[in-house]
This record gives sequence, structure tokens and C-alpha cells, in this order.
Amino acid sequence: MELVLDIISWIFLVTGCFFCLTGAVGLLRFPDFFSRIHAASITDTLGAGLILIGLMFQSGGWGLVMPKLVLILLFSLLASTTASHAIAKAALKSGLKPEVSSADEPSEGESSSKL
Amino acid sequence: MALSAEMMLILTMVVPLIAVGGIAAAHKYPNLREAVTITASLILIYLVSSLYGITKAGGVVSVQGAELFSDLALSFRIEPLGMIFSLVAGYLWLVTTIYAIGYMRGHHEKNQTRFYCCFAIAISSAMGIAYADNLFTLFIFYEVLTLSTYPLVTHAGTKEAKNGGRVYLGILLSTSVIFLLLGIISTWYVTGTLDFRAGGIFGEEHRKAAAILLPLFIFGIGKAAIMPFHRWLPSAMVAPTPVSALLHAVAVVKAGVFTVLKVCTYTFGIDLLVSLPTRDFLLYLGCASIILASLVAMRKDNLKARLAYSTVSQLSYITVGALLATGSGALGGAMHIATHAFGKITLFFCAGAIMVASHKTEISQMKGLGKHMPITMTAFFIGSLSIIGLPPCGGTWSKWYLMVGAADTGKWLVMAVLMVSSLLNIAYLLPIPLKAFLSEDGVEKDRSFQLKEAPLPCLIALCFTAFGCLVLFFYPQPLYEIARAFLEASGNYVR
Amino acid sequence: MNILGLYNYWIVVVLMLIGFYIVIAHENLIKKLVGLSIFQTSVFFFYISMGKITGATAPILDEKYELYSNPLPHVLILTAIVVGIATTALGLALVVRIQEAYGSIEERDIQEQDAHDQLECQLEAYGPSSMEISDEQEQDE
Amino acid sequence: MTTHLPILQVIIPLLAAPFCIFLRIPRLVGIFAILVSAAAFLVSCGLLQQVITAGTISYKLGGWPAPWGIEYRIDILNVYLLLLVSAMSTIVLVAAQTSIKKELPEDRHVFFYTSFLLCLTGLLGILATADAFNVFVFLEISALSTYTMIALGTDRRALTASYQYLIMGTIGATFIIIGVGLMYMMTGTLNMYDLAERLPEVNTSRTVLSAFGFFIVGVCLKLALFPLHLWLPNAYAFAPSIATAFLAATATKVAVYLLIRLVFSIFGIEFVVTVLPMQEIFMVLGLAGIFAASVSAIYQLNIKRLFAYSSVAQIGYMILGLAIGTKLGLVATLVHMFNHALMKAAVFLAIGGAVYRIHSAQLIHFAGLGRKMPLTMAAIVIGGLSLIGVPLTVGFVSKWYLVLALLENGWWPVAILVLMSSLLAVMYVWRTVEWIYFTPPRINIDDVTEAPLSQLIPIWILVLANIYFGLNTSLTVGLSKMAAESLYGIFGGVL
Amino acid sequence: MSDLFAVVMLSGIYSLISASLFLDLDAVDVAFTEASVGAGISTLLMLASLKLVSRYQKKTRYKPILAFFVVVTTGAMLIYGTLDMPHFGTADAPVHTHVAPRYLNESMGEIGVPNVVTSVLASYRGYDTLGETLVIFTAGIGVMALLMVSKQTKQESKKLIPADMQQQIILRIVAKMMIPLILMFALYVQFHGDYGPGGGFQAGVIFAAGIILYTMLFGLSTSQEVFKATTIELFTAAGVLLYGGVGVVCMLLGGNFLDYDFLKHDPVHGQHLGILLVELGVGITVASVMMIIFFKFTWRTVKHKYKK
Repeated sequence: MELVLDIISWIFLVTGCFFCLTGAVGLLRFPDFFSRIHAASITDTLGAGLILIGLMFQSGGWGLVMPKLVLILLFSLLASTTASHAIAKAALKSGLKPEVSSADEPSEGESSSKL
Repeated sequence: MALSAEMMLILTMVVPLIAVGGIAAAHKYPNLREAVTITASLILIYLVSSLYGITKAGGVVSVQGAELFSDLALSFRIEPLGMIFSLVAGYLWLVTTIYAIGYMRGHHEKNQTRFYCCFAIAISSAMGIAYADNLFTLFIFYEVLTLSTYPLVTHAGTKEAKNGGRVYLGILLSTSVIFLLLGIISTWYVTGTLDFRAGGIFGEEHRKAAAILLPLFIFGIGKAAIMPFHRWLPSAMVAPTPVSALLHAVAVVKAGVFTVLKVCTYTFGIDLLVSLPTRDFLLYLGCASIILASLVAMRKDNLKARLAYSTVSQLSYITVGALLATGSGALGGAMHIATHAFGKITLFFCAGAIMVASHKTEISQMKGLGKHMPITMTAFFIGSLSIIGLPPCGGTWSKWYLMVGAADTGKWLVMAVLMVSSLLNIAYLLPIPLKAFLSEDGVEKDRSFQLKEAPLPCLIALCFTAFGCLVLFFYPQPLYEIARAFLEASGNYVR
Repeated sequence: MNILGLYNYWIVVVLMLIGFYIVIAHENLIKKLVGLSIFQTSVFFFYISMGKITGATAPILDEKYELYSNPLPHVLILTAIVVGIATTALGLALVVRIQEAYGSIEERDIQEQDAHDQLECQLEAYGPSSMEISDEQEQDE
Repeated sequence: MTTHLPILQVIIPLLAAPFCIFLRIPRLVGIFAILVSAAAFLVSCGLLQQVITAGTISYKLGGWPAPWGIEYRIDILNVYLLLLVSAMSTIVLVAAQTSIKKELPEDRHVFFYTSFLLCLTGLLGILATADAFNVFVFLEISALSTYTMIALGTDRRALTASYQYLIMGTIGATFIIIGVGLMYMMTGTLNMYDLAERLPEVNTSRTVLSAFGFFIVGVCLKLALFPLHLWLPNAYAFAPSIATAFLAATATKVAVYLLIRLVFSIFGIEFVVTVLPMQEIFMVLGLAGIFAASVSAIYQLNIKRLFAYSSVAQIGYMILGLAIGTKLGLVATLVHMFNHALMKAAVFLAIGGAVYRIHSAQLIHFAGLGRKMPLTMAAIVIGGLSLIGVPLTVGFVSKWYLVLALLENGWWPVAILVLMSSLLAVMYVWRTVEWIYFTPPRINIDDVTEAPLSQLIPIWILVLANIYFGLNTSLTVGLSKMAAESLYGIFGGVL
Repeated sequence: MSDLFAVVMLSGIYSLISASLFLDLDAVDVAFTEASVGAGISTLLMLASLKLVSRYQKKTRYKPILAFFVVVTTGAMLIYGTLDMPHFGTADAPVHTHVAPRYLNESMGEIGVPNVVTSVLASYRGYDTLGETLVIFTAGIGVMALLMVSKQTKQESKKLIPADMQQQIILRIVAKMMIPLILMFALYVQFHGDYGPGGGFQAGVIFAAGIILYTMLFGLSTSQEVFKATTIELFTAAGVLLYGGVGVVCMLLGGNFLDYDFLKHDPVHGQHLGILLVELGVGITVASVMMIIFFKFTWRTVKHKYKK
């Protein structure tokens, strides 16, 4: 029984880390502010979420640690999504337009990310 | 009155301070203010003379004051040299006040209240110096005297007055703080005591320390105006004449040489002084300052400047007398304090009178003034005779003893210097009265209004001091008695 | 003398130097405050790394563990953190007031405006004409 | 009740400060502050009584014994400074009632009084504690409240001065905490006296050396010793006059106390003298501080900056006293700490009184004030004289002991330099005297009258104390000698 | 790095990373405080002051030589000092052998609180924490004195409704959900200090953060109805008085200042009560000071807007 729990938690942890990695790479590689904010929020929600679930399995038994981890998961999902929304909204309000498929209309490409 | 001697001694210092309160209170009514000063000076004269009577009768008066430091106290004791200085200061305060009333009114100077207050403080500190029984008390009153005379020097408030005041304070404070204070603290550290004791406190074992400390003390006493530190005297000429009279004759300068004499006799002791290696150097420095000051005085056309430089040279007489380290040398020095005081104050009163009456300050303008100001000019003549040291005036005795002292030590160079300087005195002092009486031209033509004598109070003061010079010559006995008592007190033999 | 065991102190020293450098070199007032907080944080690391024992756990008494790290540095650092935030808060309030008074938070502009005031009161004191009469008057900045 | 005196000394102002926020009404808070500070003064008198009869008192906070809990240990040195700080704060607070009305807007008075009480708590806390880290906490309290008080000044440059002091003060405090950390690391304890026992075994290691270095640099930054004094002139010049008077009189003295405690109680004089050339370093820095600060004081236009630079110079004297390393040198430093507090509080309060009337601290605006505000200006002059070290004032006593200590240690060239530096003091004090008395007014001060009575009384209490402690030095010198004995007693001093 | 906004954000991240490093060094309380105070409040205050100050730093040449020299000398002194230090993590260093063992061994018996840091913080060295509360109070007083806002600006600003926060619908709803939980978490941390990491400081800061979030989203004037600035000022003083009061009560009951044994008949209970009250005092002071500082900064922005 121990071994099974360990394997499942390990699977979750590895996938969580993989998502964090993709988020980080996305953060660096994406050309535009809004796509980068999208990549960053992936690490926040999916990456952290999976790691937390993996940890739940590690916590062993229904003691005090399990509910705490569940609460952390809920809060982090709630908070991080709102945060990225707020940042994106603030950027939009301060006049930063998202870069719309610059491939076909090269002319109006000047509005792309400056930040 | 049933005042005990100790009470009188304290009163000599307290009375002028009470007078300060009185003057400040009465600053709205000039006559009342002047009256307060005069009564105070009369009381002071009474106290000083009664103290003189007691000490002459052999009574020892001493007061142990407040315990200031761990075992340093404010203590006072009357000894003959202090008696001479306080007598001179007491009498001349009255005379200078009378003169100041005439001068200030004649010259309608402003803020006179400050003048009289500072004057009274200066006198009280002079008394303090006279009666101080240890170097510590003496230093305290020495500094109070410097500070109280500063407002007098910068009385006019003009730019020159301020510069004069700066030089005055700068030199006096720097010499006293750097050399004198260092000397006092070192003596305190080396010997453990600062009291004035017959025969000096430096025993044989402190010979090397004493050798170093002697120049510290001599240069430290800036008020004795030894050559390198004499600049403050000429620069203080900016002040009104009664102040110069105070500076030169009554308090400041006298305090300087008085301290030199006291330090040489009571701290170092005459016999130790003879053997100190640094003494010769200081002796020749004194002689140099006598000669140089007289030469500079000859070149000065301004009357007050000339008198100032003459004071510098006369002071060095007393310092040389002290450093000769013989009985008669110290005796001559002690007597010279009194005779020079009377002589020089007369000359300054005359200079002030000439300034008030004829607004003349340069000697070259004073040809033929004698006809218009006969009394002033005769007093000037008597004063200069006393300074030069010719018979009818007191100066002769003191110079005589100084000469004897120089002869005793066999230092022919000092004797030569004394001779030559007397000649120089004649050269720069006598021509003024002679030109005033004998030569004719230069006075009537350019003077529009009728020349008249100085105001009456000035004349009274003039005559009193001139008369004093004569008395000192014909009746020198009391002065001689005190000077001899000073020698016995300071533990040397008298030839 | 295996000095490798001292690596944590060298990290502290490097952090301290960075913080110190920012405070001294940079002219912007807020940057100075940030530098100051970095300088203080490095002191926190110094204290905490002093109290750590390898293989020990946090000083919360529990049956399962016996080896605990030293609690005293933690207490001292709790105080130091609060002192640091207090100084930063006061510094920021001062920066806000300086911005209102001087219009800029660059030390260079502030010094120019101060020197200007100094010159004004100097002219008033000695007046242009009498500048050379009075004794020489160099700025004491 | 009397067993709790040590903690009551700090707790009374500590709890009073937040209570001021509840009182809300400025006038009420002002009076409350005076009562609190007076209570603190009474407690320190009680402590003095206890320490003299029963020797060192120890108070365990929270009931835990020394190295584990925090301990208050009061000996002669602590009580001497507790007395000084609480007395100064009471007097300054009395003058604050009217003075801050003209310098601070109405709604900020409550916060000013609260910051004042917090600063007082911080200083008393540093003085009373025997725990190294506790010193840092209370140092930070007094520092933060000082930044607030300075920043409340009217001139906009007060803000930059406060900011600069904040940066340098925090760096200083952080250096101190690094020093404490290094010492804690090598000995494992924070109690000063426990440190003193455990340090000798490890004091050859380089960590303790750098701990000593950091602590010294941190304290010297707080002390405004010469190269680290850049924050002081601006901070004192643009702060409200009351804040300047209080800080000038106490803040730097507490830092000097920290230095003495560090050098004598924690590390011991042997370590300090042998391992590092601290004597030479302190002597050179002290002298450099004296001369540089005095020279720049001469050229100041703002009178507060002038006396702020003079504070830096006077601190140089204290450090010089420490540099001598003998018992008498320590006595000279302790005496000068007390005297300097008296002098500076009197001068800055008097300047506060003048600023209350003419709303400006520029020297030229003080021209001609001598006639309009005689009493306040007389206070500045007497304070100035005391700074110079004229006899009959407190400054003379500390200069006397400093020179005596220097001579005893054979450093006579340093003694001469110290005496020459007092000439620089003469120059900048006389520059103010010339402006105040001898120059016609620059701004119209016809309607200017004397400073209000509520400021004149504290000013003149301090001036009379300046003179009284100049005459009767039993309290100051007596206590300092006992303190020096106790400090040297532990380690059998170099002497 | 001419954009100060980036500088402030990076300093926030720096504090967060240092908090996690503290955690690794077994300093759980310190990590919690560093995260909440260092990353939370100080970044917040810097952003608030950035709103009032010009955001972009002028590119000015700064003087590196003097700074470099001073830094190198201090660095040399430090490196010189580290050579004789006990190695990192060794158990026999003097620090662990002299004073600390008593805290670890006897604190359970004497004070009965598992979290030794809280027991040392509140009881063994309780006076330090009182001093520290006073430091926070002094900073509060300083900011209040410096950033005073006159009465009439407060009245005028009531009419000013913060337009930009109106349409942040999502934020306001999420905030409505989050804020009560934040406040409750703060209280949890406050009273959980004895058993796990936590205590007065962290609780106070979290409580203040909750209120500040509310003020930012729903506008200053609305939050002023709930938390009037004048009452908060009184609370800053109340916390310190509570802490000092507990100490004085111990004195009246016969022990030394801050000696909690005398609070209850049984010393350990007394310690519990004492630590609880003291932590509450600290929590109140820290929360109200942080709130007051934020209010004063926002009043300043309102004052600027009102003046324009």
C-alpha cells in the first residue's frame, strides 16, 4: 500500500515540475506580454496544483496535514488566477495592445510588447 | 569702624562689583551714575589705605576662600607688593573717574554705562590679582580682567575698534591660555602646590622643570608686553583716552608686571632664578624690547601711539628688574610700578585733554600749544621728566635702584641698556613740551575758534597726578618702606 | 584548516558589500533604502546561519526530535526585521516629504537646490559689494 | 518599591509616550511630559542614593537570571549619566512649552512631545541596560525618534538632514549589531559582564578583533567622531531648537558612555591598548576633529551650525581624554561630558529663545540683539565663555583636568595643541559676540523684546549651573573619580 | 535599472527568496516574518510611496570610486573576521554550548510552550520584544507626524470616489471572499504562536494586509467608516500600553518587571497567560501601525489628487 501511494505521488510531482518548467520556458521565449503572462499563470495554477496533490499523497493518513494542503490548493488557485487577471487588465488599461497574428498584416506591428 | 581686616580685604573686591550694580541701575540719570562710581572709589581708597595702615603695623591679613578644586582654593593674603599695586589702582581709579566724567561729557561718547560698569569690574579684578595668594586665584582674576577690558577697547563699535579689539583679545587670551595656563598646570603637576611662598616653591630637584617653565611664565604673562607679544598695546589705542589711561597706568599693564615680579620672587625665588640657564636669554630679550620699543616710539607721529610704545619699553624695565634676580633689582622694579603709573597716567591725561580741547592727535600739529594750554603742557613736562627719571620727579629713584641692581650682578650690558634707553626717552618725550612752549608758528593761523584749556575735571585730574609725581620724588619714604618690606617678605637680603 | 565550512559567512559578506555599495554609490533616495534593507537582510543571514546545526530541526519541542537549532538568534532576528521595516517606513515617509519639498528625489538635484539657498543667505549676509572686504568666505559644503 | 527603581527609570517615560496619544490636547501633553521627565529625574536621584550606599544594583527582568534573561546593572557610571540625561530633558521640556509654538504647526505638538519622550526612553534604556542586544534595540528607539524630531524642523533642509542622519545612523546601528553578533558567536552570551569574563580566553582570535572594530566604528558613527560627523551639523542646524538643545546635551554623551562601557567594561583596557593602537588612533582622530570642526565653525553663517560644529570639536576633547588611557584621563572625559551638556544646553536654549523672537537662525539677523534681548544674549556669551574654558566656568574645570591628565601621561605636545584649539573656540565665539553686540541691526528688531519667561528660567538655571559647577566641583569630579575607580577597579587599570 | 517599479518588485522577490532560505536554515518563525513583513508590507509601502514619487530615475553618473574603496575595506575587515569563526552547522560552537541549552531543556518545564522561539521571545527576553514594539510605535508616530493631513482635505476627499476601482468587478468579488479568510488566518496565527511558527508580528502584518487590500479595492473613504484613522492611532498606543501594563501588573503582584510567574497561582499557567497577552499587545500595535502608515500614504495621494 505504501509503495502504491508513493508511486502515485511521484507521478503527480513529476508532472507538476514538468508544467513549472514549461511555464518558465514559456515566460522567457514568448514575444508578447500577454502570452508571457499566460505562461506564468500556468506554473502558478497547474504546476503548483499538481505538486500540492502529490504532497497530499505523501502526507500519510488523514491527520492534520491533509486538510491544510487542500486549503492551500484552493486558496492558491483562487488567488493566482485573480492576480494574473488583475495584471493583464492593468496592462490593457495602460495602453498595451496584444499582438494579433503579426504574420499576415506586418504594417501595424509597432504596437507589440515594449515592456 | 569695627571692620576686621579680613572683611576689608573681601570688601575691596566686592565694593566695585556693588558699584557695577548701582551704575547699571542708575543708567538713566548720568549724574547719579557718576556719583555712585565716585563714592565707590572713595570707599575703596579708604579700605586700601586702612589696610595699608594695618600691614605697615606688621599685621598679617589672609582669607581662605571657597574650595574650588580637589585641594586648590581661592585664597587671598596681603603682602607688600600686592599693597603697592592695590594702592596705585585704588587712588588712580578715583582720578581716572573724575577725568572720565570730563572727557566723556566733553566728547559726548555714547553707551557710557557699559564703560563705567566694565571699568568697575576691571578694578575689582585688579584688586583680586593684587591680593591673590596662589597662582590659581591670580589666573582667574587675570582672565576676568582681560574679558572685562575687551568691551572698553571696542567701545566705539567702528571697524577699527573691532579690529583693535580682536588683536587685543587674540594676543592676550592666546598667551594666557597657551603659555600661562600650561605653566600653572605644569607647576601644579611638578610641585603639587601653587601657593606664593617666600623663597619660591621650586626646590633644587625641580631645577630642570623650572628652567623650562620660566619662559612659559614670562611669555605667558601677555599683559607685561614683552617684545614678541606687545602688539596688543598699540592696537588698543583705538579706545578713548580714559580707557588707555586705565590700560596703561591703572590696571591691565600693572597687573602684567606685578604678576611677573610675583612669579619671579614667590614662585621661582630669587636665588633659584640666578642659576637658571634660560634667565639670561629672557634678560637680553627684555633689554632688546626696551631699546626697540623706544626706537619705534621715536618714529611715531601720533601722540598716543608714541606713549603706547614708551609704555612697552618702561614695562620691560620692570621685567628686567625682576629677572636681574637681586634685591635692589626687585626693589627698583616694585618702585617703578608706582612711579611709572603716575608718570604715564599724567601723559595720557594730557593727550586726552589736548584731543578734547584742540582735536589734535599728531605731535607735529602741537607746536606752540603751550600758550593756550599752559597747565596741560606743564603737567606733560612733569610727567615726561618722571618717565625719563630726572630728579624733580619720582622716576629717578626707581631707575636709580634698577641701575644699582644691574651693577650688583655685574652685567654691564644691562647697565648700558638702561643708560641708552633713558637717553632715548629724552629724545622722544621732551621735544613735545619744549616745542609747545618755545616755537611760535603753526597754531593761530589755521584755528578759527578761540583755543581754550581742557574741561575743568580733566585739569583737576591732571594736576593731581602731576603733583603725585613730584611727591614721589620729594617724599619717597613710604613707597621705599613698602618695597623693602616686599624684599624681606620674599626672603632676599637687601644691600 | 578546512575553510570550506565557512562558505555561508562569505555569502553574507558578499550580500553585505552589495547592500553597502548601493547605499553609498547610488543617488536615488529610494534605491538607498532598498540597499539599506539588503544590507540588513545580510545581517539576518549571518545570525541565522550562526544558529544552525546540521541535521537539527526547527526549535519547536516535539517528542520525535531531540536535536534542535539554537532559538536565540531567531529571536534576535525577529527584532532586527521589525527594526528594519520601521526604518524603511520612516525613510519612505521622508522621501515622500522630500519629493514634495524639492520636487525630486535625486541627491544631486537636492544638493544643487541646497547650495543655491546657501548662496542666497551668504549674499544677504555680506552683500555682493562687501564680499571681498570681509575675511575670505568659501562654501563649507 | 525601591527595589524596582532601575526598571522604573525606563518604564515611566516608556509608558508615558503612548499615553500622550490618548491625551490629545497639546498643552496637556506638554505638562504631562514635564511631569514624566521630572519623575524620571527623581528616580535617578533615588538610584544615585542607592548606588552610593549599596554599590552596584542588579535587576533581573522577567525574573530570569543574568545570561539567560536581560539584566539591568546600575553602577556609578550609569547613575552619573542617568542623572545628567533626565535633568537635561526636564529643563529642556520646561523651555519647550512656548518654544515649539513658533517652530511647529499646532497639530504636530503632540507628536513632537511623544517623539521627545520616546527619545528619552531610548537614551535611558541604553544607559541602564547590561545586555548588548538590548542596547541595540533602545539605540534604535532613540535614533528613530531623533529622525522624527529633526524632520519636524521648519526649514525644508531639515528633511534631507534627517534622511542623511537616518542612512548613516542605520549603518552605524547595523555595524553595532554585527559587532554584537560576532561577540555572541565567539562567547555564546549577550550579557555585558558575562562577555567580559568569557572574552579574555578568545580575545586572540581575529573574529573578536573585527567584532571590536565593528563596534567601535558603529559607536563612533553615533558619536560623530571626526571622520564620521557629517550628519551632525545639518541635523542640529535645521532641527527645532528644542530638539537641538536636547540632542546636543545628551545624545552624543550616551554614545561616549557606550564607548567607555565597551573599552573599559567589556574588552578591558589592556586588550584595547595592546592589541590595537587605539590610543594613537583616538588621539589623532580627537585632535583632527577638534581642529577641523573648530576651523569650519568659524566660517558658519547659521548660528546653530556654528555651535553644532563646536559640539563635534568638544567631542574630540572627550575622545582625547579616553585616548590617554589613565584613570585621570577617564575622569577628564567624564567631567567634560557633564560640563559639555550644561554648556551646549544653555547655548542652544538661548538660541531657541532668540529664534522664538526673530524666527531665523542666521548669524547676521542676530546683529544688535544685545540691546534688545540682554538676558538671552548674556546666556549665549557665558555659554561661549564656558566653551572657551575661561576660569569660573565649567569649561575651565574640564580643560584643567584634561591638560593635567595629558601632562601626567607625558603627552605635553598634545596639551599645547589642546590649549591652542581653545583659541579657535575664542575666534568663533567672539565672531558671534561681535555680531550680537558691536554691529548695528540688519533687520528691524525694534519691537523685539526679551524671550518669554518660561524659556528664560531654564536658560538661566543652566547658566547658573554652568557657573556653580565651575566653582564647586564636588559633585561632578567626585562622581567621575568614583566611576573611574569602579571601571579601573575591575581590571586594575594601566595606571 | 532606471525603472524604480522594477527595483521595488525585485526587492520583494529578494525578500521572498530569503524567507525560503531562512526556512531551510530551520528558522521557521523568522521565515514567516520575513515573508510577511519583508515581501509583503515593505514592497507595499514602497509601491505606495512610488505612486507619490517620480517613477523613473534620472540617469545620473554616480561616484563609484569612494564607495568602492569604503566597501572593499569593510569587506576586508569582515573576511578577516570570518577566518576564526566556528564552521557552519557544527554542534560544539560556543553559541550552542553556553546560553542556548537552558532554553531548549528547561523551557518546557518552566514555560510549557513547545515553540521555544516564542517562549524566549515573550518570556526570557520579553523586554527586548517590548523595546521592539516601541520601535514599531516610534515608526508609526514618525510617519504620522511627517505625513499629517489637515481636516478639510479629509472632508473634501469624501466626495471623491475612486473611479478606477469601480469596474474591477472580478477583483472586488474575489476580494469579498478572500478578506474574511485573511483576517481569520491572522487571528489563527496570533494565537497559534505557542505551538507552531507565528506570533504577534506575523499576525499583525497579515491583519493589516487584509485591511489594506480592502482599502485599496473599496476606496479609502469607505474603509474609513470601519477603521477611523483616529481610533487606529489610539490602538497603536493601546498595544504598547497593554504590553507594558502586563509587565507592571507582574511588578504589583510581587515579581520583577515582566515576570509572568506571579500572574496566576501556578507559574506555568502564569507564563501561558503572560505570553498570550503580550503577543496580543504586539499584534495590536503592529497591525494598527501598518494600517496607519498605509492610510497616511493614501491620504497623501488623495491630497495630491484633490489639489490638482
